[in-house]
Amino acid sequence: MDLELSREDIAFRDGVREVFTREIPEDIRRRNALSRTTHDDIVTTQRILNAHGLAVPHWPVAWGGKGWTPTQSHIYASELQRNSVPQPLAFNVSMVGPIIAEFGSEEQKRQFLPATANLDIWWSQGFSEPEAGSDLASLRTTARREGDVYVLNGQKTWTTLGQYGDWMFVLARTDPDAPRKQQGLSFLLLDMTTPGIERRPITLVDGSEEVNEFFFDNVRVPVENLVGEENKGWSYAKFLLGNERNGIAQVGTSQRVFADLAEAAAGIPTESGTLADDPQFRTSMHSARTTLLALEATQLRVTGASENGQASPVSSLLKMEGTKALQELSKLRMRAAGDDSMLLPPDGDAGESLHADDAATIAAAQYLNQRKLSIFGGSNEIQRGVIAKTILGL
Amino acid sequence: MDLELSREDIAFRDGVREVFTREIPEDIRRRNALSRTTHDDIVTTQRILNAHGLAVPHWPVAWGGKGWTPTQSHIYASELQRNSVPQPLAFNVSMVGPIIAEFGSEEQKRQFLPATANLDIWWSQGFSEPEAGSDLASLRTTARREGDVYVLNGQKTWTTLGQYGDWMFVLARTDPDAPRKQQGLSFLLLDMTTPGIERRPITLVDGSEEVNEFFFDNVRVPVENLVGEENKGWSYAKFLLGNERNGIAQVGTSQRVFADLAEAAAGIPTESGTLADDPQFRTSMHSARTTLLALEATQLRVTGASENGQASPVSSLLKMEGTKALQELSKLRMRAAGDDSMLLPPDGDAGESLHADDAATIAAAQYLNQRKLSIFGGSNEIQRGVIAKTILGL
Amino acid sequence: MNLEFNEDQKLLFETVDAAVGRGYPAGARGEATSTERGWNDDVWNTLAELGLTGLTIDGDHGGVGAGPVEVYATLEAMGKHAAAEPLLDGVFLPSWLIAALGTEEQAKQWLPALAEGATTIAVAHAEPRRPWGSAPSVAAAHSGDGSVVLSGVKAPVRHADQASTLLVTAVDGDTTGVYVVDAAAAGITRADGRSADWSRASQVEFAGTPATLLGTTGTDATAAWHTAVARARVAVLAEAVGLMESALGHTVEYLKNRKQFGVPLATFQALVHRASDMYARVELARSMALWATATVEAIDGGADVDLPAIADDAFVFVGDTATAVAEEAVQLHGGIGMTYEAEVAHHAARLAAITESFGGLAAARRRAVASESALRAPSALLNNA
Amino acid sequence: MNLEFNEDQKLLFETVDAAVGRGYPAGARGEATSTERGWNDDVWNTLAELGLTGLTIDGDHGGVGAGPVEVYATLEAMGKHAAAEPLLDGVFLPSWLIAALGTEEQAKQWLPALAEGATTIAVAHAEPRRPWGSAPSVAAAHSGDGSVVLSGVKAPVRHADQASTLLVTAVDGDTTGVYVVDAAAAGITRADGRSADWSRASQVEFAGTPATLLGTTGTDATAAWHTAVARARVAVLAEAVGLMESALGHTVEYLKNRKQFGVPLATFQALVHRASDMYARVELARSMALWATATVEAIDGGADVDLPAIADDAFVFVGDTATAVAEEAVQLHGGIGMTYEAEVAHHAARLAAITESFGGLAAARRRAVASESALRAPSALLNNA
Repeated sequence: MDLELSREDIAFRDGVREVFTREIPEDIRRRNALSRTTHDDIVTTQRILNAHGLAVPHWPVAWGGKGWTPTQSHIYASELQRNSVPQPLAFNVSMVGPIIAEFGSEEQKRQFLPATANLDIWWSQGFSEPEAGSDLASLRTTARREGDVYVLNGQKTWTTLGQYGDWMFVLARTDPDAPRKQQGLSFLLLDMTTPGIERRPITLVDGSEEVNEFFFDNVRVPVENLVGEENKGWSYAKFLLGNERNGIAQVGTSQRVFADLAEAAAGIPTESGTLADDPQFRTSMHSARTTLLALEATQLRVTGASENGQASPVSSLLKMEGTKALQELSKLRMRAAGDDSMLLPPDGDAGESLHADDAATIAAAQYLNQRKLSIFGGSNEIQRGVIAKTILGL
Repeated sequence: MDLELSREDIAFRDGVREVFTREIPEDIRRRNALSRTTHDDIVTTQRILNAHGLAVPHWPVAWGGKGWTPTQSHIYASELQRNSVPQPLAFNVSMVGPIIAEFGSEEQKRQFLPATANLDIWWSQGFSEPEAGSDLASLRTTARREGDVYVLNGQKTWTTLGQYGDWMFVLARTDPDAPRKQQGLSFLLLDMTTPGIERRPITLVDGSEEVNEFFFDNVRVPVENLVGEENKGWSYAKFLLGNERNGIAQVGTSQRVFADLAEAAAGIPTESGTLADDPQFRTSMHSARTTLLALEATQLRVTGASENGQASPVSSLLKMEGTKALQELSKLRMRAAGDDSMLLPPDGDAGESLHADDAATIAAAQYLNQRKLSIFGGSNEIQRGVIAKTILGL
Repeated sequence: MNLEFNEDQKLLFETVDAAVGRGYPAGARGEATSTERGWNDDVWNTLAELGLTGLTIDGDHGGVGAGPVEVYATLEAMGKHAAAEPLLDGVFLPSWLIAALGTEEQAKQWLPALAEGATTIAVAHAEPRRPWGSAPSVAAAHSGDGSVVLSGVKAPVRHADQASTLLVTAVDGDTTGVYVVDAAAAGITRADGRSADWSRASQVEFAGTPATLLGTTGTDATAAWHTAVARARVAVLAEAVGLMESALGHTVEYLKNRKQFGVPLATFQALVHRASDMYARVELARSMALWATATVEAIDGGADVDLPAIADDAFVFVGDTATAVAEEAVQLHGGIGMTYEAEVAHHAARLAAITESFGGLAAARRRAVASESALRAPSALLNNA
Repeated sequence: MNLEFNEDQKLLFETVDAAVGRGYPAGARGEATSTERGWNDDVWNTLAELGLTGLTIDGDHGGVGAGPVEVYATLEAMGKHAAAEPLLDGVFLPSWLIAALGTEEQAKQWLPALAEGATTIAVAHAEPRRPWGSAPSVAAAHSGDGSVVLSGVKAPVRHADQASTLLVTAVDGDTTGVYVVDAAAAGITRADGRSADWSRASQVEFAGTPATLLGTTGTDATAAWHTAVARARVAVLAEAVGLMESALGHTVEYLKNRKQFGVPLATFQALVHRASDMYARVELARSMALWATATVEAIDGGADVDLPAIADDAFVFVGDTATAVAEEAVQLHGGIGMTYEAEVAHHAARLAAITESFGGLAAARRRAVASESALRAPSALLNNA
């Protein structure tokens, strides 16, 4: 065993860290740490990363990928999170990009991949529907072929950051008579300027407007925007879910939140000292700390195993326990702030806080917002089911 | 609302407390606090209680009952537990006694009730079977009528303290062809000296020998030992389960364990003081303390409501949360003892401890033994099901 | 020995439940908190007509002089509908402070207006990054003409934007006092915002703002302040119980009605067992809140009990439960439970705001664990040691 | 960067797994611990033949000089079968103490016998009601002839009944030392009992018992003692991981095979989800134990890390998990899981014994929370701050 990065890996880490800390403007990273990242922050960041070859490192090398080792991928994801760099837009770099690169036509690759890598196109995800959150096989949105277009009707929801979307990748039912529900779905690329699309923003409990509903009323999609084969959409979507999801446990993010909170605690007065001396707080922090060590060690095991060519079935575990740890930290942050977390600017999360302590001000809203971590992207209940089925054989 | 006992209730409490603390020998109560109660302790205690009219207060007045108010019943159960008095044998006073009093013949009442109250007969419970722990409807033990006897064949298990049993009340299948599994069961009284009975003791994880298995091989039970009607046994068993179970949350016991541990803590040294100063310990104790307050308040609500003639559906809650609290305390006791809980006398729980601190010595074994609280008498899983069905309508 | 409502209290609960329920159909909390006032005026007027704004004010000052159990019944009903009207913050707590500290003249000046529902008073104690239990940093200074002026910052001040008057804690040398300040007084700068539960809160800055001491000069108000706040901290738990019961109810209905993979969610035993655990927790929390309420009643009847310590114990227990129940209610709803339009989202937000009110849960636990009562054998009955 | 076994370590795990597995069919732990010796002699001999009794002893003294990862692999395999042979208590820990503190002469006297598996040595440090981290109360006195005698009580001393020799911590004035005592020496009174996990333990009383200091007079052994114990505390977590994995495995099999209400328990989703949570916890605990092991290896390679602090962190995390997993394994088995005949009962008992070993979990958490590292940002890699 070996708990040290090799000299090469350290050089690699220092290289990406240099870009993350020197090239990405500090105010962008500060806003990201306070969950106030703007549209422009995301675009600016991704274009800088792309300019340094760091936006789409996991794509095929022909389209900008880097052919990294698993350890390098791990370091990259970890450093992004630890340095509070806004993640390259997942819909672009982790979802539609790899799908187009794998299953798209040459024409589609040329048209979309460079623009997707550089965030010249902002993609939205059109998978979930009101009656099919975790159960994609039950999707109802239809795409009826009429000559050289598909006519799209239906509804998509939980579309994160869909308000900025230039294009959307949509899973829609092209064969309503398919014998199994999983069959008959197709993967379509939809220009959001097409007539017949209506958006309804969904405000979340903390006031954030990050998800949306979309309604399609006879929206016409040219057949050349079908990816791969008709009625094979399910297998493309599954390709995504099977993709190794680096950084899914968000350990780097949790490490940063931990460090920020530990630092803040020394400046938060209690009746008899500071929060940093408070045994309750220290106990909770120690528990968070050991959990993060165990999570990072689990990631190292997974990374190490994939260096040896083995696949690991523990991504459900990492998703579930990693997000749980981050949620616990967000609760701890709120408890540390107390009353100070109960005065937000009137317009929700967009403005500056009323007094100077940003992290305390947003702590309660952030705690509420982070409830989503155990729901979106495969709820903990879904993850438990996956573990039971695929690992325990139950 | 009113958080005080009335003058009459105080007088009542002082009366029972006087019997519990003056009449029940202190060494018996000390052994009970250390889970070293012997057969003789239980018999001695119950006979003293019976002599003072305190063994079977919930029976019909004609057979020794006291016709108490719900508050008096609550006080009685609480004081028994708080003073570490061995409970009157539940199989006698809470199970077979009330069944015979309600459904038995006059002959059965005369034969059994006084002897049952005075523990001249020690009863065992013959309900559970290996394939039907929580699922009594699936019982397989048969009682085939042959002239004036039932011939009993089958197996019973989890028979607590069955090694001392003079008689056993048995639920057995008299009609194997009944359309519903719940039908066709009968309630029989079995003299344990009858030929054909074999006992196998079951040792528990902590070494205690408190449960047993019994095997019946053509055991002949006179028909006059049938209680009530043939094939109606299920409804008699259900009568028991519906009976209000005073003290089911064992709050009095937990209060005593808490007080003992708090007192002990001041004498348990840590590197820098005593356990009583340790913030971790104090936090756990504070949590236990507030839980016990909430549990006792819940009991007071139930008692208050039954004074007003209302039945309460919360006995599942009290069983589940009350035993959970007691289990937590047993874990806390083990943690407080540390290494000191890892040296038991070689013959298990029967002898005296090797050094003077009895409570620390038995703490780990006791912790292990108390795992049973969330399993026996209706597991927590069964209780959750009951809550879902009867209270939440799920 | 009894922890039940009496018939009048039951009737009170039912009355508030019905009246508030009419004003709070699904989605109403979001609407109410986004009005200019921050709550529903019609509901407020109804509450005033029912005499609830005078609940904690004695008959001599225009109220009905009810006790803590009536406060509990009222606030549990408010919580049940996630109602936003600031009965506790804007009326009950100020009335307790005025009754405890004010002169008879001051009581006459403020209590009748509160009892009528004609006005609300905001209590300003919290200060940025200052522990709730510490003396305030806002300072009272005496000017030449004998008048008093305040300087310093208070935040968050709940519902300050609608209050006619502020009760402000401040120090005069070594003495802590509660000061009455007209909301329109000179030298006040107010920045309005919202709490995480969407109710209104403000930062209020005082710069030589004219103020009047509540009560008589020379008396330290700390003990009376802590007692009144402890009373409020017990009272807010009733609202928490109402919120939790409602969150559980919505969750159970959702499990019954919502289908996934072609069957109702109630088919999934893992979810059902968690709902059962929620139920058990809510009932224990209800017992704790009722017990703390009965303890306050006993104290009013002369019992010698440390009210702030009781309030800490109950606040910690109910607060922990509130957090767990809110999290489970949202989780069992899935994405829907995260949205502003979902009832349980508002329940969760309000429950979070309650746990961080009055200095917050962590500080309450810190005090409770340090208290010598932490290791005292528990007994819910006061005369049954 | 790598937390995997290498090929040799994998082979070692598989070898021990197979060898111990043969000696430990279902029910075997109960049988082994109830023999006169307290473990299975055949298994012990096999372990010795495989060289495992010499695992931690260097080549010069008859061992193979393996490192912490080999210890981990061996003990995880032992834990997997709930094996009772005292490799850690009776050989590894004494060998670390002798290597760290002993003179070359002493090393020659004791290590080869240990390496052969011909004897075990019991380490006697715990004292009734004395915190593990405090200096011992057992005192070393010098008699006129220059020899040393010990007086005082040690308990529990694991496997003292079978040991040929005891290593006893004692104070000589202000200096703490580790003393070698012949098990048959004069002035020893031993009362034998058992631990909650059914393995043997004793109370050992010394009254003027002749003893020899391990190492050289005048050197305080406290630091070396804590380091060796920290090594043992990390090592025992490997056994805990093996036990937990096995408890989970038995639970999964039980859910698959056991029927209730006419269907397999695995039909009940509430139980299945809890098994999934158990799995997640076990894997995190395994990662923590592996990480702590790799840290010990790095320390052996010269890394500057505070081993006792790492041991506390890992012990607390894995210990909490062990408790939760043991409780769930028993609970999901129902009554059967409570019985001496059930495999999971022995897993639970041994896991409880592990959490209370070496001073216990509460003391470890107390130290860890007080340590300045409690608020230090975590990083599993040593050169990746």
